[in-house]
Amino acid sequence: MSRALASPSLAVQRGILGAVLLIACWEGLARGLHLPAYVLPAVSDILVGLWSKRAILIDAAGYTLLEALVGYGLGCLIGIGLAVAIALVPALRSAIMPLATAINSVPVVGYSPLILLWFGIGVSSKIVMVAMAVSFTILLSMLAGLDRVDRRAVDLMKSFGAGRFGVLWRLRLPTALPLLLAGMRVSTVRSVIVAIVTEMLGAHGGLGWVIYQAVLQIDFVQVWSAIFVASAASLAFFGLIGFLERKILFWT
Amino acid sequence: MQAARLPDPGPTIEAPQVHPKPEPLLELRAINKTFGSVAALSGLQANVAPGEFVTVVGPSGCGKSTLFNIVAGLEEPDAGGILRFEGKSCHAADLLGRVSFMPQRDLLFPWRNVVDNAILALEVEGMPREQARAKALKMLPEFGLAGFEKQYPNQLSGGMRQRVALMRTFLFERDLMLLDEPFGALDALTRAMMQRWLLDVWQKYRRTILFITHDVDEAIFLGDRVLVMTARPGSVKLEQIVDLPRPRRPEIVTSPEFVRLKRTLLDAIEEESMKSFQSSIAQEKSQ
Amino acid sequence: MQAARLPDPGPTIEAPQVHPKPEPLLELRAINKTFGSVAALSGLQANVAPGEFVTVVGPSGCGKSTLFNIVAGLEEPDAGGILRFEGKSCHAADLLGRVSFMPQRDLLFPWRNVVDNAILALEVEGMPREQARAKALKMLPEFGLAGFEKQYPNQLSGGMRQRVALMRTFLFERDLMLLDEPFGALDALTRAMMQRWLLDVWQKYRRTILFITHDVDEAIFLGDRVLVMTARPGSVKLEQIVDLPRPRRPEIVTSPEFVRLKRTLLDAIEEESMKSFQSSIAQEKSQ
Amino acid sequence: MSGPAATSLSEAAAATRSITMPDSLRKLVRLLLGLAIAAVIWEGAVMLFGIRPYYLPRLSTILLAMAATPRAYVDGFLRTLAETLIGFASGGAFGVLMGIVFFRVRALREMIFPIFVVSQTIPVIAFGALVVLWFGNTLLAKAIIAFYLTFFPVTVNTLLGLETVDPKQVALMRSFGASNRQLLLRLQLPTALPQIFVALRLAASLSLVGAIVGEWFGDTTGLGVLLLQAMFTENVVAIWGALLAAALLGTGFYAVVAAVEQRLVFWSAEQ
Amino acid sequence: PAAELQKASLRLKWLPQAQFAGFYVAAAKGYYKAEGIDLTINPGGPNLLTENLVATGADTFGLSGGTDSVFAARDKGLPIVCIGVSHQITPFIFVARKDGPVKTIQDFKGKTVTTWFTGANHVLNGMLAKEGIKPDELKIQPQQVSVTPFVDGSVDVITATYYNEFYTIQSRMPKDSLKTFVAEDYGITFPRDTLIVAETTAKEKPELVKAFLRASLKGWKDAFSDPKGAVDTVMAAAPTLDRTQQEFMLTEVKRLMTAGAAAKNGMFWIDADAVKTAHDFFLKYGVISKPLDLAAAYDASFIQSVPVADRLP
Ligand SMILES: Nc1ncnc2c1ncn2[C@@H]1O[C@H](COP(=O)(O)OP(=O)(O)OP(=O)(O)O)[C@@H](O)[C@H]1O
Ligand SMILES: Nc1ncnc2c1ncn2[C@@H]1O[C@H](COP(=O)(O)OP(=O)(O)OP(=O)(O)O)[C@@H](O)[C@H]1O
Ligand SMILES: [Mg+2]
Ligand SMILES: [Mg+2]
Repeated sequence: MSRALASPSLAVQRGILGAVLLIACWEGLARGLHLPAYVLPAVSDILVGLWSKRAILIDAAGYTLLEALVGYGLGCLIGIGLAVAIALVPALRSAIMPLATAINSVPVVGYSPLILLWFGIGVSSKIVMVAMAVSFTILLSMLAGLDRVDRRAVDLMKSFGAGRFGVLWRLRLPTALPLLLAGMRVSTVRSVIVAIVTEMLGAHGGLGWVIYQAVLQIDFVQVWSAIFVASAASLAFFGLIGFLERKILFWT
Repeated sequence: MQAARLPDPGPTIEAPQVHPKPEPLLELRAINKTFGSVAALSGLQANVAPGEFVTVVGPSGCGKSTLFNIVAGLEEPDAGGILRFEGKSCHAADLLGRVSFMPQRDLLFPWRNVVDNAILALEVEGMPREQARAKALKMLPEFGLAGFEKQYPNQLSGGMRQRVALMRTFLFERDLMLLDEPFGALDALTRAMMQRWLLDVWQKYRRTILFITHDVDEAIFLGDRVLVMTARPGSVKLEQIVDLPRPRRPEIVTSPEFVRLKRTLLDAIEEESMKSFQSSIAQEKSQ
Repeated sequence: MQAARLPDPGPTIEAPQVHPKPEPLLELRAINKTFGSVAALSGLQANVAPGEFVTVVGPSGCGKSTLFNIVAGLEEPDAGGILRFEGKSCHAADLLGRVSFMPQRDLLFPWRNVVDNAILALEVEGMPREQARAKALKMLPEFGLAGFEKQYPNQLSGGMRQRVALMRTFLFERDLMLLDEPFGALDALTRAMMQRWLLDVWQKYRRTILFITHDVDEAIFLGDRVLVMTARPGSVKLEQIVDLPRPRRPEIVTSPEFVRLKRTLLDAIEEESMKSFQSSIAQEKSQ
Repeated sequence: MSGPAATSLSEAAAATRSITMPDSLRKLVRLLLGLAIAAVIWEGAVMLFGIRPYYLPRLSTILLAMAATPRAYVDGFLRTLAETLIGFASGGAFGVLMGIVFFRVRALREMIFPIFVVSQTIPVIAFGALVVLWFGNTLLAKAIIAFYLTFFPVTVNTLLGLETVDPKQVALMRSFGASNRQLLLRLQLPTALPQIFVALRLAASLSLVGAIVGEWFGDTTGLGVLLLQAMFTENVVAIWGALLAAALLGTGFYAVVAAVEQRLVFWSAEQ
Repeated sequence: PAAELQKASLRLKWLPQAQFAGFYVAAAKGYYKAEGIDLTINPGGPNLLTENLVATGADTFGLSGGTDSVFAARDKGLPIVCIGVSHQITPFIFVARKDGPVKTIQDFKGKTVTTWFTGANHVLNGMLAKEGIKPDELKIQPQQVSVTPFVDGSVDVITATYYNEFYTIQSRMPKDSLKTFVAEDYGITFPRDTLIVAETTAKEKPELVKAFLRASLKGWKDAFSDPKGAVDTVMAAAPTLDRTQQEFMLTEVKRLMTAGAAAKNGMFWIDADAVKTAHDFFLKYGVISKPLDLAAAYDASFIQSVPVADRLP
């Protein structure tokens, strides 16, 4: 606890130091080697571009984040729900797992023709894609967490007359939490990226759409501006879940 | 219990032994249990009458905890064994939730503090958390845990952890209690205090208690009857009735009856422990 | 050791006590340790001479395991305490790898079988695995574990786990051994056998041993000196020299000297245990 | 060796064999049966409800189409498999390594971990062109994209696993004088192994996704190429053919990783 | 001898299909080798920008999007030169249902029109502008991969290439139930599928460029004279393709490649007028920021070095 409380400032300092070093290298490389924008634009150029297009980018980010967050929430619910269902009814495992793996083995984009067909080109198709990508990660993490439980602790709970649900709620869920939250943390980034990629395949707006159009216009400064915004958004999202994780897992 | 009230110094009855009445609360016949190639229990036979305090001693690894797991409903005995509870034949699993069981390892949940670990069973039963907590808080001083209610298990000493586990078991009020070395990690006085307290509870509420211990003094001091188990595969070697008057005072341990009982039991245990070491050495030799 | 060889019945020396010579192996002065708001040790003072067998008793939660953690190098005492090992002042951390330590919980690794758990320390020292295994296999029968070398911890009984942990400690040969309730989960005979075996080892190799137990008989039977600790915050209340001749036979426990020593120790412990319960209850009242 | 011991041993062996053989067989049979049922349902549903082929073609049509050009699918399968394996192995190894480094060196973790997170927020599609620019149409280029998708979850879970090690066990190892390296190899990694495998199973799926997406940056063979080609010529039968092949590869690889996990992480969880 | 072969690569704008048959035929028949070039054909893909790869030197030659993308690239300072134009007329058409509400281009107003934002959008905008319709008067949506929304009627007008989507649509609904809108009917021509090289290549290795064009033209001539064989060659590279569709594609591609000025001047002819018209259009609508030096962007000297006879199919 004390470590978590004492170190953020130092951690943040180091994080900033790392970012500064990276940006310095990038800037140095781009400027030093006179890289043209279509290879790698300099950070300063990107930031200037970002500022000049801020209105468009903020709009697009809002759009993308909406898709990512809703899809993320949905994906978490589905993943947790399936894992819990498997935990309660073990027979479901052999039905759900191969199917989930098979579905997840194909890149989301592979489904885009179908998903776009079924859910249209608007927000809902992106949400579905994000939810699909997120739910698998969550399912795996949650299931592993639920399985990790000490068998004798389960026995103890049973001896108190706890049913499957009681064991799940009081023992298996708390045991699964660390892994679940790690899965949720990893999924944050993936949710944003899947939203963006899906947007690139057909959308009305969003960062992916901006990137797509910028690529066509060979405007790489704008491509990278959009990527910067996407990164910032994901980083914030990742940080938020990480923060919740530290709050919730006080005992580790 | 009738047998235990016989007038004469401790009659030593070789198992199997029959209690004609009252109807036993728990009856075990021909219980076997094997784990892969290890036979843990073989032909075990025992009765426990309602309200009786039975202590179990035996060499380490002879199957005591396995026996408890079966009675707690956590493991099924091998096919062929007979298990009867409250007069009805049943599967081990039917006993789940009907006996209060304290396992040998404390199994405290690291994300629950002392109080919340203690009220685990009450919560499972559906008691509102606040009510359960209030109940537990009242018991803390008796367990020497006052002031530690907010601590987490990793902040406790070994003996304190054991006391929390014990308290958790006590709060789960069932007619039959199974205690697996509950006082193993306690110092002499704390142990003595807990023993006295346990006897109080037992006499007040007439709960039936099955109690594993390695301390023969403790087995005699507490029990109506002491079961001595054979070396692995475990069965009951000896049922020693302890006919010392109750309430028993601490000084009783120096009384001649007590010492005689202790001698009998120690002899039986030593014989079995010896066997378990010899068989272990023989097995080594044969390889 | 000199003090322990005094001719007359157990002189009771109130701590602090000075051993003029030989140079103590381990010297602790003014050791404090607090965990947040809990003071575990306060002003603890003790010496251990080379080759001495010192047993430690005290109420549950008084800081015995904490003391061991410090001597094993796992926790630093609070600033101000003095720790000397082999005559040199040092930090606790300097003791890592120089004492063999058996923790109160067995801490077996679930992915290692019995033999591989036992040879853990040897592997850390760099001994080839096969050689270490051969060495461990030879010791299995002495620990009553023959035939169980391939079993995993979750297939063992509580006492067997403890014996594996004990064996792991013995295989790690260091001048100073710290044993935290090593025989807590063993039946009387296995315990007696292990005690005799421990004394053999100690006498043959003249290792220095610090031994925590809750069993006063065991403390006297094994020790050159018994340290009784006060209630939390722990310090040494009493250093009782045990001047019984060696080798000690099991019958010694009934000898008058033994009984007298036991009485003295029990009184001291009870006083402290009582305190710890009273303070615990007082704390409860004050809230 | 004494007679009875020998017989009991061989009996035990025979017993386990007679139990496990039909067991694994039964599993296989059940799997095949499950697949057969799924196939029949698919085929039947399409025929029964008259589902239009561009929504969902008949399974038999798809299988026939695949059988018509087996080489394309086999070559594609093998090529994608190779990319997936390279990406998985390198991503897994790098992920574990970085997990360890971050666990050990807190300063590095605080400096670099956020950059890892940022790196994961860059859509592959944005820098795929860069990869082609540097590595051309080589196997390596695709493997790098597979690697990129793989390493992050492994790092996160390795770190998590290493952090959940019981401090008491660490203390024990330290008291034996264990070096950091020994502590890592003998205690921390084994403890983290279950967690690492969760990520590796995820990585098995992700590396395949990476390989397939990597093939979209101008390649000639691979399941990704087949999928893309089918998608843009709207050859629904071929889309499903590629999807089926990818699903087969993905589930197979996942099953292998899961089987390895069962071998390595055999102990039940306990503190 | 092999040792003297010069390594080079051609980056296509998409995956192997009959649209690029000539290059595959030339490679298969060893025409590039005969010209001293060891040519690798690299397929394209979504989000791969041929201009970028050629500009950075990752590929020697590129078959890029079209005049529009060459303009955009030059406008952004990418050092590439167009050395030939493949499709002489606009390859896109806009398709509506005969029985639907859209009879004339004026009917686009208020309807849902889907198009690609990879160049086809400019064609659409041009046609609308010619008719005096503002883009915000209709619902222009990005077009997804599938034509199903159009077939199902949820989209009124869809964009198609002659050689791909139009075929797919026809396989779903009869050709005579479709109404098409052709850019050329509205006076708009956007030549597409441009062959490009880096400026440095054009300057330093003109012979290589010429040799490449000679071999490619030979390949295309062969492809058109033996379409079945050409489709075989393409399908050897991409076996899962649909043969009928590829044959259809080759026929359409031949039409596009030999239309307009190419009928007289041969394949890959750079029609300066068409280029100029397109340039002015893009400038007017702000697709490019400033007037471009067309002579520098489109260098006809290489294609002109090949005798006309060898350029005619
Ligand atoms: N899950 C299991 N798998 C395999 N063997 C087991 C299992 N549980 C117990 N055993 C074996 O059964 C025997 C009896 O174990 P049990 O725990 O009942 O002993 P115990 O009498 O409680 O011993 P202790 O006094 O040491 O706790 C031991 O030999 C042990 O190895
Ligand atoms: N990591 C910790 N954090 C907070 N408090 C701790 C920690 N470790 C020990 N304590 C406290 O220090 C005191 C002494 O604990 P210790 O384990 O040393 O007792 P002990 O004498 O070994 O008791 P036992 O005989 O029950 O094992 C206890 O009150 C305990 O709550
Ligand atoms: Mg036991
Ligand atoms: Mg302790």
